[in-house]
Amino acid sequence: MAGEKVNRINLTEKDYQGAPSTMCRGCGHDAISASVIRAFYESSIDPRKVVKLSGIGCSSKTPAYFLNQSFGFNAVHGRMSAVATGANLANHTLIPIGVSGDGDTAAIGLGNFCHMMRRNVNITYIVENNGVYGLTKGQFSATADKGSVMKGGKINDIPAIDIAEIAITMGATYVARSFSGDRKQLAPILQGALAHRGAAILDVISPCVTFNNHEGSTKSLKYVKDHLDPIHDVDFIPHYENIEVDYAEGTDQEVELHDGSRIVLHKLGRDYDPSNKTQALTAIHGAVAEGKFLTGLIYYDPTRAEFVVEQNLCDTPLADLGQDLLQPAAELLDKINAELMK
Amino acid sequence: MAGEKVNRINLTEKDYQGAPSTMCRGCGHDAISASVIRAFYESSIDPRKVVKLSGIGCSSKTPAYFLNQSFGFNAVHGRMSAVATGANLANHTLIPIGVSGDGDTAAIGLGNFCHMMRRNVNITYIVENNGVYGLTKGQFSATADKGSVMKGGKINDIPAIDIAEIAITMGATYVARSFSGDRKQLAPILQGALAHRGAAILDVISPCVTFNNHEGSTKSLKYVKDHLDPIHDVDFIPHYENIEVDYAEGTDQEVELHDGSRIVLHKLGRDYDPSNKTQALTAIHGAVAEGKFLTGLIYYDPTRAEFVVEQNLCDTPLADLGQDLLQPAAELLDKINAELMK
Amino acid sequence: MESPTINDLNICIATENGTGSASANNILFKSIFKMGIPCSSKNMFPSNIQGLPTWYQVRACADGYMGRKDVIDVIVMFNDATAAKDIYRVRDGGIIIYDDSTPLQANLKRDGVQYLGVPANKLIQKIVPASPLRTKQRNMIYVGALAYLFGIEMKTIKEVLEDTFGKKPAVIESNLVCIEAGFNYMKEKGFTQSIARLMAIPNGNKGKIITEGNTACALGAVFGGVSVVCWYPITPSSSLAEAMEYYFPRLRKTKDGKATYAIIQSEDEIAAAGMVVGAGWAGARAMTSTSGPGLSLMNESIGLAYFTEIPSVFFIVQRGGPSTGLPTRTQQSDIQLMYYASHGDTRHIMLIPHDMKSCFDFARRSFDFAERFQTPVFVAIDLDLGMNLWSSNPLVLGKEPFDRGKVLTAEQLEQWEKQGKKFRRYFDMDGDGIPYRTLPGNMHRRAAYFTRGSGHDADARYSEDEKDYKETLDRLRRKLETAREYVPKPIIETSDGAKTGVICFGSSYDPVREARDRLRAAGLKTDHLLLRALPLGEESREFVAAHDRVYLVEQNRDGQMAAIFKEEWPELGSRIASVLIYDGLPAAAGEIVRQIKAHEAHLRTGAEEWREKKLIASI
Amino acid sequence: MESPTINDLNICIATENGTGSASANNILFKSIFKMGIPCSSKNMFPSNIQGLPTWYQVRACADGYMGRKDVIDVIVMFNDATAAKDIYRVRDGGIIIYDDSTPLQANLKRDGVQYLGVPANKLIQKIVPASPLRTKQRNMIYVGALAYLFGIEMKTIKEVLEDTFGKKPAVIESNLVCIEAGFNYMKEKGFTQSIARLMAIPNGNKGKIITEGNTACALGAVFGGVSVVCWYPITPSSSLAEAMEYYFPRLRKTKDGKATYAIIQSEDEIAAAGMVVGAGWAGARAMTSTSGPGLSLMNESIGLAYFTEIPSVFFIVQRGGPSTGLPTRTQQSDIQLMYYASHGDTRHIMLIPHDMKSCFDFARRSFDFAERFQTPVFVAIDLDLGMNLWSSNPLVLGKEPFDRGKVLTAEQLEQWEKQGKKFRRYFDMDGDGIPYRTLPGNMHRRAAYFTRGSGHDADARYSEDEKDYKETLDRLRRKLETAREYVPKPIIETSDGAKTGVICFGSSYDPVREARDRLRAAGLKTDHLLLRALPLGEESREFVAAHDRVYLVEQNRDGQMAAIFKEEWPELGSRIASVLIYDGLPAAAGEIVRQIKAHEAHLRTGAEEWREKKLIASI
Ligand SMILES: Cc1ncc(C[n+]2csc(CCOP(=O)(O)OP(=O)(O)O)c2C)c(N)n1
Ligand SMILES: Cc1ncc(C[n+]2csc(CCOP(=O)(O)OP(=O)(O)O)c2C)c(N)n1
Ligand code: SF4
Ligand code: SF4
Ligand SMILES: [Mg+2]
Ligand SMILES: [Mg+2]
Repeated sequence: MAGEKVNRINLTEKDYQGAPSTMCRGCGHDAISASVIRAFYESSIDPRKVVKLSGIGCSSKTPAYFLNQSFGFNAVHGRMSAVATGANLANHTLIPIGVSGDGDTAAIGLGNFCHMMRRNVNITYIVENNGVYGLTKGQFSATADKGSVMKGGKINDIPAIDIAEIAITMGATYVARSFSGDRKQLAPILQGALAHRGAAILDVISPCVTFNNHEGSTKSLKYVKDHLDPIHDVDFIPHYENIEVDYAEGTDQEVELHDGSRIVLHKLGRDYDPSNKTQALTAIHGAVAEGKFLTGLIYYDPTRAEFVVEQNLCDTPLADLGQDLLQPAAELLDKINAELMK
Repeated sequence: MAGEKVNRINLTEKDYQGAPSTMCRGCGHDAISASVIRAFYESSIDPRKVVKLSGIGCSSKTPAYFLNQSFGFNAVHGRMSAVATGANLANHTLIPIGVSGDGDTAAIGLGNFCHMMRRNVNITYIVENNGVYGLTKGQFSATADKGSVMKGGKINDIPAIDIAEIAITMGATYVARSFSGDRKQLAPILQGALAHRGAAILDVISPCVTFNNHEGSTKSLKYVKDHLDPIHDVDFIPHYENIEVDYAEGTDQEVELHDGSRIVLHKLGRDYDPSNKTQALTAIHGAVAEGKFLTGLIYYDPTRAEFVVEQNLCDTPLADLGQDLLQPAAELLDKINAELMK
Repeated sequence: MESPTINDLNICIATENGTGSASANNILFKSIFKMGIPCSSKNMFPSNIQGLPTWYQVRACADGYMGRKDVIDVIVMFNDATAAKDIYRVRDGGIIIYDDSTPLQANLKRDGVQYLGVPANKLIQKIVPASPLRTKQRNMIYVGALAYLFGIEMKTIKEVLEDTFGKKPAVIESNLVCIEAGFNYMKEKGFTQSIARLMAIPNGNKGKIITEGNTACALGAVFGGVSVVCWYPITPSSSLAEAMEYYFPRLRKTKDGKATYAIIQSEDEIAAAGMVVGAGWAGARAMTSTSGPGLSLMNESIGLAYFTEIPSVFFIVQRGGPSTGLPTRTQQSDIQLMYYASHGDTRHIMLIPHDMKSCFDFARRSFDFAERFQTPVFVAIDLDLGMNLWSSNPLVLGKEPFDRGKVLTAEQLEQWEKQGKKFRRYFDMDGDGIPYRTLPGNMHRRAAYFTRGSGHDADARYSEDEKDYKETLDRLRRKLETAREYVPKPIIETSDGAKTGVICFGSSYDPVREARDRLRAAGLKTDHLLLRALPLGEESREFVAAHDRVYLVEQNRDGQMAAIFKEEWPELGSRIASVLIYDGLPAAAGEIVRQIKAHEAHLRTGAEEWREKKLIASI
Repeated sequence: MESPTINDLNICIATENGTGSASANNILFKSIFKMGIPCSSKNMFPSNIQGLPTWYQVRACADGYMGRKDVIDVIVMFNDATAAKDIYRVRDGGIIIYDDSTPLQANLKRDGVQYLGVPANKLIQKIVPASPLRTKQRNMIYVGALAYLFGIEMKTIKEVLEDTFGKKPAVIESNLVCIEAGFNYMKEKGFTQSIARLMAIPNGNKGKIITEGNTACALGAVFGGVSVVCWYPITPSSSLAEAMEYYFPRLRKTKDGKATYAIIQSEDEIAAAGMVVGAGWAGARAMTSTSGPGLSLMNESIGLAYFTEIPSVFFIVQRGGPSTGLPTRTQQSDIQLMYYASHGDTRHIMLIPHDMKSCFDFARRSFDFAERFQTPVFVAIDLDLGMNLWSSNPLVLGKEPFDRGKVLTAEQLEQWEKQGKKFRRYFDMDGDGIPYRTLPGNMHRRAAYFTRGSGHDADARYSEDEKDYKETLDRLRRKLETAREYVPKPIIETSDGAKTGVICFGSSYDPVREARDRLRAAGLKTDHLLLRALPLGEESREFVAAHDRVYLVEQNRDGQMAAIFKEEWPELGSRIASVLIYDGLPAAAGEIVRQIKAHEAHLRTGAEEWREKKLIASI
C-alpha cells in the first residue's frame, strides 16, 4: 500500500474497484467500468455516498464490478430510470450512477427513460451501447443501425434510435457520446456528469466482442474505431482546483458545472456550441448521415433546475426524517375531523 | 335520402357517422370526429375496409362516434400502437385509423408509440391533444406545457413532450399538426394521411372544455386559437381526380402521396420544405420557443417503405390464408425429423 | 295503504352525469345526515364525463345499516334515457317523482306506484335565466320536493348549504330558491305520501364525520409518515392520491415551508411501482395507489420488491374487472392477483379495511408492516368503500411509534462489530425470516450491499447456487408465516350455539351485518368473522372448523377468497359455500340473504356442487 | 469393488461457460445416443455469457429414465472455481476426472472416490497452437478420456463429429485429434474403472430424434399455422422464437418467395402481447413466447384478450422465480399466474406438454383451442423441457383440419340473414358460452362490431348495465366449463388396487415415472395421473376421489397446482400431499422418492399439516 497514489479523500484507485468482472474478455463494458473507477477516483468522491443503479443485461451487471463500497441496485429490465427517480426522491444527497444497455434503455425502457429525462432527475446515466442484446445472446437492439448484420446473417430493417438525439429531445441537460475504448475522453466526461445536477446521459459505444464484433456490424470494435468523429477534446477541472487555464483564444471553450467544476472543450477543427439544442441535433443528424459517431459533450443546459428542486423538498433526505417530522400532530387530525363533520 | 350528396362510392356523409357522442358538449374531440367523417367521405373510402383503433381516454372513445360500418377496437391504455401493429401484420389491406390522447400516447404509451413509428407501421394516428387526462378528470398529461395551470391551481413544472417533434425524431413518415376547430386544414391533412402508406402522426390540439379551458391553461380554446401558427394552407387532391392545378409559382408546393393522390401546400409567408427533417425540427423548436402551435404538414418522407413491405409478406392478408398455405406438408416434417436424428 | 315507516327510506336519483346533480345529491344526503338520522349514500356513476346515466342512492335507516339497499322506495326520474327502465327499479307501492313540465309518456306508466310530478323545467326557467347554471340548478328542485314529501327540514338544508358553499351567499341563495321552489310546489299541490317519514334525531349523528375511504386512506398514509407517493391516475383510485395532494401541503411542511413528502404523478403504473421500489430501497416510506389495470402492470415490480425485500405499500381500490371492465363500479375481484402478485412463488401481506376507521388505521400501519417485513404490503379496498360517502366516528391517531423494522444505523453497525456480529443483508438472524437491512447513505464501511432481483446468497452476493436459492425461498416463506400472527386479526362475533358461520371482508361488512340480522329474524342464527388481513391466521381456521357450514361472502365471480381458504385448509374447504356478488353494484343485504336461503334450502355436498358448477354460471 | 453396471452411468461435467464446453458435451451426449443407449442430458448453465460455472449432466440409463439423476457417478472437474464443492457432488465410489497438468491441490482431495488425472492443458498445448481455439478444444480431451474409460466407441464419435460439423473436415479432424489425445492418454496410463460400462445396443435409438422442447414447440406452431409471432428475447424462451426464425423461411414461403408469416422482435413484452391481441383480433393465428418476467408484464393485455374474447397463444417457458430469480434454471412456478392471469375474475386454458411429442402437438393445437374458445391459451413448459436435449420418437403431423372456431364469413352472414338469424358478437347462441365472430375485412354490411375491454352487451355495444355485465361474466365462466371437456385429457396409469396416487405434469413426468418404479420396488404401489391441461376435468376429480392419498408433484415452493385442485374440490383437498421441488435443478426421482417416503412414514391430517406448515419452510 505504501507509496500508492491517493486522491483528495485519501483513497487509492483500488478503493473504487468492485468484484471481479464476469464480462467476456475484451467486452467494452469492462473498459467503461475502468473509466468509471477512474472518474470517481479522480473526482475524489466518497463511494459511500454513491448509489449504483442498473437494469438487466450484461451492461447492467457491471455496477457490481466497480465501487464495492457503494450501495447497488440491479433492478428489473428497463426500469432503472424509475427506480433511480424514486431513490433520488427518497435521498437527494446520494450520488446516483446508473448503468444500462441499449436494449434496457431504448427498447423496453424507452418510455420511462424519456420521462426521467423530462423530469431532469439528477443522475449520471450511462448507456453501454453495443447495438445488441448481449445477455440474451445477440439479438438486435433498438440502437442497431439499419442495414447492420446480425451474427447469424440477418439484416436489421429498422432505423436506430440515437440515444443522444432522444436525450436532447426529451430534456436531458447534459448529453454526451463517447467510446468505451477512449478513456481519455470518457473519464472527464463522466467527471463532468457527476458534477452536473440533473439528467446526464452518456451514450457510450461499447462493442460486444462476443455477439456483435463481426464484419457487417456497425458496432464492431473495428467499425466504431474507424468511424469516430470527436467534436472536441475534453478536460475536466474539479471545483476545488483553482487552476487558471490558459485558453487558446477561439479554440478552447469552458463550461461551468453546478458545483463549480469546469469542463474544458478543445476545439477539433469545427465550431461547436454545446448549449444550442438545434445545432446539437443538426450535428447528430449530420454525423448519422455520414455513418459516423459524433463524440464529446454534445449538449449542455445549465439553466434547468433538477427534479428534486422543483419538488421543493426539505433539505434533510426524506429517508432520514423521523416520526416527529413525518407525522402531523394529533390536533391536526381533530381539525380535519371537524371539517369532515360539515 | 333522395337528392342527398353522395361520394364516388355512392355513400352519403351520413354513412360515415357513428353512434351519438358521449363527449362533453363543445369538446374538441367531437370536432375532430367530424373532420374524420368528412375526410373519409371526401376520399370515398369504403368504411368496411377501415379499422378504427384506440387506447383509453375520452379521445379513445371517439372511434365509436364515427364510421359505424367499420370494425373498431378500443384497446387498453397506451397500447393502441402495439395492437395496431399486430392488426396491420394480420391484414395489411385494412385501412387503419387510430385515435389516442396525449396521456395515452405521450405518457403510458410513449415507448410503444415510438417503436411503432420506428417501424413505420401503416396507420393514420391522431393524437387528440388537450394537455390533460380528460377521462380521469383533469390531471396534467405529458403534453402539458411547463407553467400551464391546472384547474385546481397547480402549476406544471416539467416541459411538454411535443408530439410532432418526437414523431419526426422516431421515424414517422408523415407528421402534421392541426387544431380540432380547423376542419378546413384538418380534413385535407387527414385525407393525405389516409393516402400515405406508413406512420402518419397527426398532433391535433383539441381543447378539453371541461378540465382545461380556463385562464392559465395553454391548451384552452382561446389560448390555442390565439397562438396558432399555420405554415401553409393545405389542399388534398385524390388520385382519381386528374386535375391539373395551376400553381402560383413559388407559393404552392405539391406533395405526391403513395397512392397518387396529392397534397397541395399554399405558402403563408415563409419558405418551408416538409421533406427536410432538420428544418422541420428547427421550425418546431422556434414555434415552441414563441409559445406557438406550428400547424400544417410539418414533415413528410415518401422514401421509406412501410413496415409490412419490409417484412416481405405475401399479398393475401395473413388472416385470410388457409390451412393449405399455413401448414407445411407432412414430408417436410419428416425431413426435419431426419435432421434431428443427427 | 301502508303506514309510513320512520327514518327508513331508500331514495334513488336517476340523472345524467355532468348535469350537476352531484351537488344536489350531496345536499340531500348531508341534510338527512344532519338531521341525525343514520344514513348512507351510493353513487353509481358512469365512466364518462358528461351525458351518461348516473344513479345516486340515499338510504336513511333507523337501524343503522349502511349497505346499499336493493329495494327502492322512491325514484327521482330525471333522466329520459333510462326512464323506461327506471320505473321498474322502484318497488311496488313506491313513488316515482318525475318532471311533468311535459306530460308523462305512455311507456313510462306502470301500475302499483305513486307518480308525483314536479315541473322542474318550467320552474327553473322562471327562476334561473338561461345559463349553463340552469341545468345544474334544476336538480335542486327535486331536493326541495323530497324535502317536502318526507320531512327533511329546510333549516337543516340551509345549514348544509352554508357548510357547503361557505362564504358565497349568492350561491347559497340561488340554490335555496330552487329548493324552495320544489318544496313549495309540492306543498301547493298538496301532494302526500304514506310510505316513510324522516324525523330528526337530536344528537343522532353527533360527533360523526362523513368521508370516503380514499380520503381516510390518504389521511392514514399522511399521518403514517409516507414520504414518497408515486401514482398514475385511474378510477377509482385517483381520488386517494388527490386527497394526499390536498392534505400534504397543509400537514407536512417544515417551518420554512419545505415539503417532507414528494408526490409524483408518474408516466404510467410501471414507473410508479418502480419509483416506489427505488424510494423504499433508499429508506423512504413509499406508496402508490391504483386499480386493477394498474395492478396488472405493476406485477413485475411487485415481484422485484418481494424478492429483494423492499418495503413498499400498494393501495388497491378495486373496480369491476376483467380488463377495463366497469371502471366506475365496485368489485372485490383482484384478491388473488394481489395475494399472488408476480411470477414465481410469491404471497403477499394484505390489509383489508372495512370502514373509515380501519381505512385510516390500516393505511397508517401499512408502512409499519412494510418496513417490519421488508416486503410489498397491499391495502385492499374497493370503489364502494373508496368513493362513496360513509358516516363514521372520528378518525383517531394511535399513539404507537412508527415501526421502522430491522434497520441498522452506522452506530448500530459499529456496536454489532464490537459484539462480533456481522451484518449480513439476507441472513435470518432471528429465525423469523426477516433479515436486517441498512439504508443507502449509511456511512459505515460494512453497510453497503448489492440489491438484485436475481439469485443471491445471505450476504447479498450474486449466486446461482441451488442451496442459496432454496434457502432464500424458504426464508421468504418463513417470513410470511411470521406475518400470520402479526397482521390485524379477524373480528369475530358469536351467538350462542350457531352452527352456521359467515365470513366477509371489506365493503361487504355492513350488508352482511344486515343480512345476518334478517336471517336471524327468519330463524337462522349465524356467527361472523370479519377478515381483515392476509395471510390467514389460526383464528380463521378455528372459525371454519367450529361451524358446520360457513358462507363466505365476496364480491367477485370466482370465489377468490374462498380459494385461498381452501388452499390453506383443504380439509375444511367443503364447509365453505360462496356467496358471490359481482354485478358491479355495491353489495346489498337482500342478495346475500337470497343466496344463503337458497343454499340452505338445497344443501349440497362438495362433489355435487362441483357437478353443478358447470350450470351455475348459466342460471 | 462393485462390478460395473451396463449402460447405467451418470456423468457430470463441470466447466466455465464461454469456454466452448457446450460443443464437447454435445459430442459426448450424441455419441452415447448413437450407440443406441437410452440417455438424456441436463445443462445447468449460468445467466452470463462467459466465465461463470456451468454443469452438464449426461445420463445413460438402460431402463430409459430421462429425468435428471441426483446421484453422480463421474465428475469431470474442469472448473477451478467450483472444484472444492464439485468433489462432493460425486457419490462415494465414484470417479473424479481432473486436469493434472498441475498437481491436485490439497483441499480438492477427498476419500472414497477414484481420482483420474488427465493433463488436458499440457496435451492441448502440444496439439493446438496458442489461439482462442485452444481453450475450446481442451474440452475435447475429456470426451476422449471418458470414451476410453467407459467404452464410447471412437467410430461413433467420428460419425457424430461428421454429423455436427458437416462439410468442414478440418474442424472434424482438429477435434478428433484432441479427443484421441484424451483417449490415448488414458489408455497409455492403463487407467481402469469398475463402476460402469457403456455398450452399444444395435438399433437401440433407431428412428429416435433428439431435440429440445422449444424447438418442438416452434415446429408445432409453424405446422399449426401460426402467422403472426411477436416476441421479446428472454431466457429460457428466446430459443423458441429463434427456432421459428430458423424454420419459417424454410417451411412457410409462397412459391414467389413471400412469407406466409410475420415474426417480429418487439420492443418489450407489453408490445408483444399487444401485437398478438391485435393480430388475433384481425384474424391471424398469433402467438408470443416468454418467461416469468415477461408474463408479469403481459398481464394487462391477457385480461384484454380474455374479456374481448380474442384468440391468442402464449408460450411460457418457466424459469426460476420470483423476479429475475434464476433465469437459467428450471421451475414450474408460474402456474397460478398463468391460470389466473390479469385482474378481475379470469381463468385461462393451459396446455401442459410433458415430452417432445406433446410439445409439438399441443403447440400445433393451441391455435385450434384459441380460435375455438376465442380466448388466450397458454402453452406451459419449463426450462428443463424447453432447453435440454430430449430423445423422442419422431414428430408426427396429425391429419385434423384446423379448427378456426366460430368465424362467420360474409357468405355465412348472408345465409344467416336469410334464415332470420342475427349476428350478435357476444351472444351465446349455442349455450356453450362461445359466441360467433366476424373478422375485420368482412364486407357484409352486418359484419362490423366494436371491440372493447370495457363493459359491453351481447351486441358489443358499450354498456355499464349490471345485468349485461353479469351476463358477460357468467358466459365467460360457462366457456371455461365447456373447455373442461375439450382440453387434452390426463393420461392415467393404474395398477391393481393401488390406494396411493401420484399426479404430476410437464417435465416432472419422467422423474415421477422413475420414482414410482422405485417406490413400487420398495413396496408402495401407486397409480398415476399425468395432468395435461387446465381447467381440470372430471377425470382428475375421479382420480383423487379414488385414492386415499394423492401425491401431487410440482416444481415450485407453494404447491401452486395443488392449490388449484383444492379450490376445485375442497372436499378432496385433504387427500392431496404436495411433493415440492424448487431449487432450480431439473426434478430428480431421488428427491421425489425421499419426500413421498418421509410423508408415508409420518402421515398427517390436514390440520396437523397446517400447523406444521409454518415450520416446513425452515426444514
Ligand atoms: C422483462 C424482461 N424481459 C426480458 C428479459 C431478458 N433480458 C435480459 S437482458 C436483455 C437485453 C439486454 O440487452 P442490453 O440492455 O442491450 O444489455 P447488454 O447485455 O447488451 O449489455 C433481455 C432482453 C428480462 N430480464 N426481463
Ligand atoms: C393501465 C391504465 N392506467 C390508467 C387508466 C386510467 N385512465 C383512463 S383514461 C386515462 C387518461 C386519458 O388521457 P388522454 O389519453 O389524454 O385522453 P383524454 O381523456 O384527455 O382524451 C387514464 C389515466 C387506465 N384506464 N388504464
Ligand atoms: S456478451 Fe457481449 S456485452 Fe455481454 S459480456 Fe460478452 S462481450 Fe460484453
Ligand atoms: S372531459 Fe374534456 S376531453 Fe373529455 S369529453 Fe369532456 S371536454 Fe372532452
Ligand atoms: Mg446491448
Ligand atoms: Mg388528453
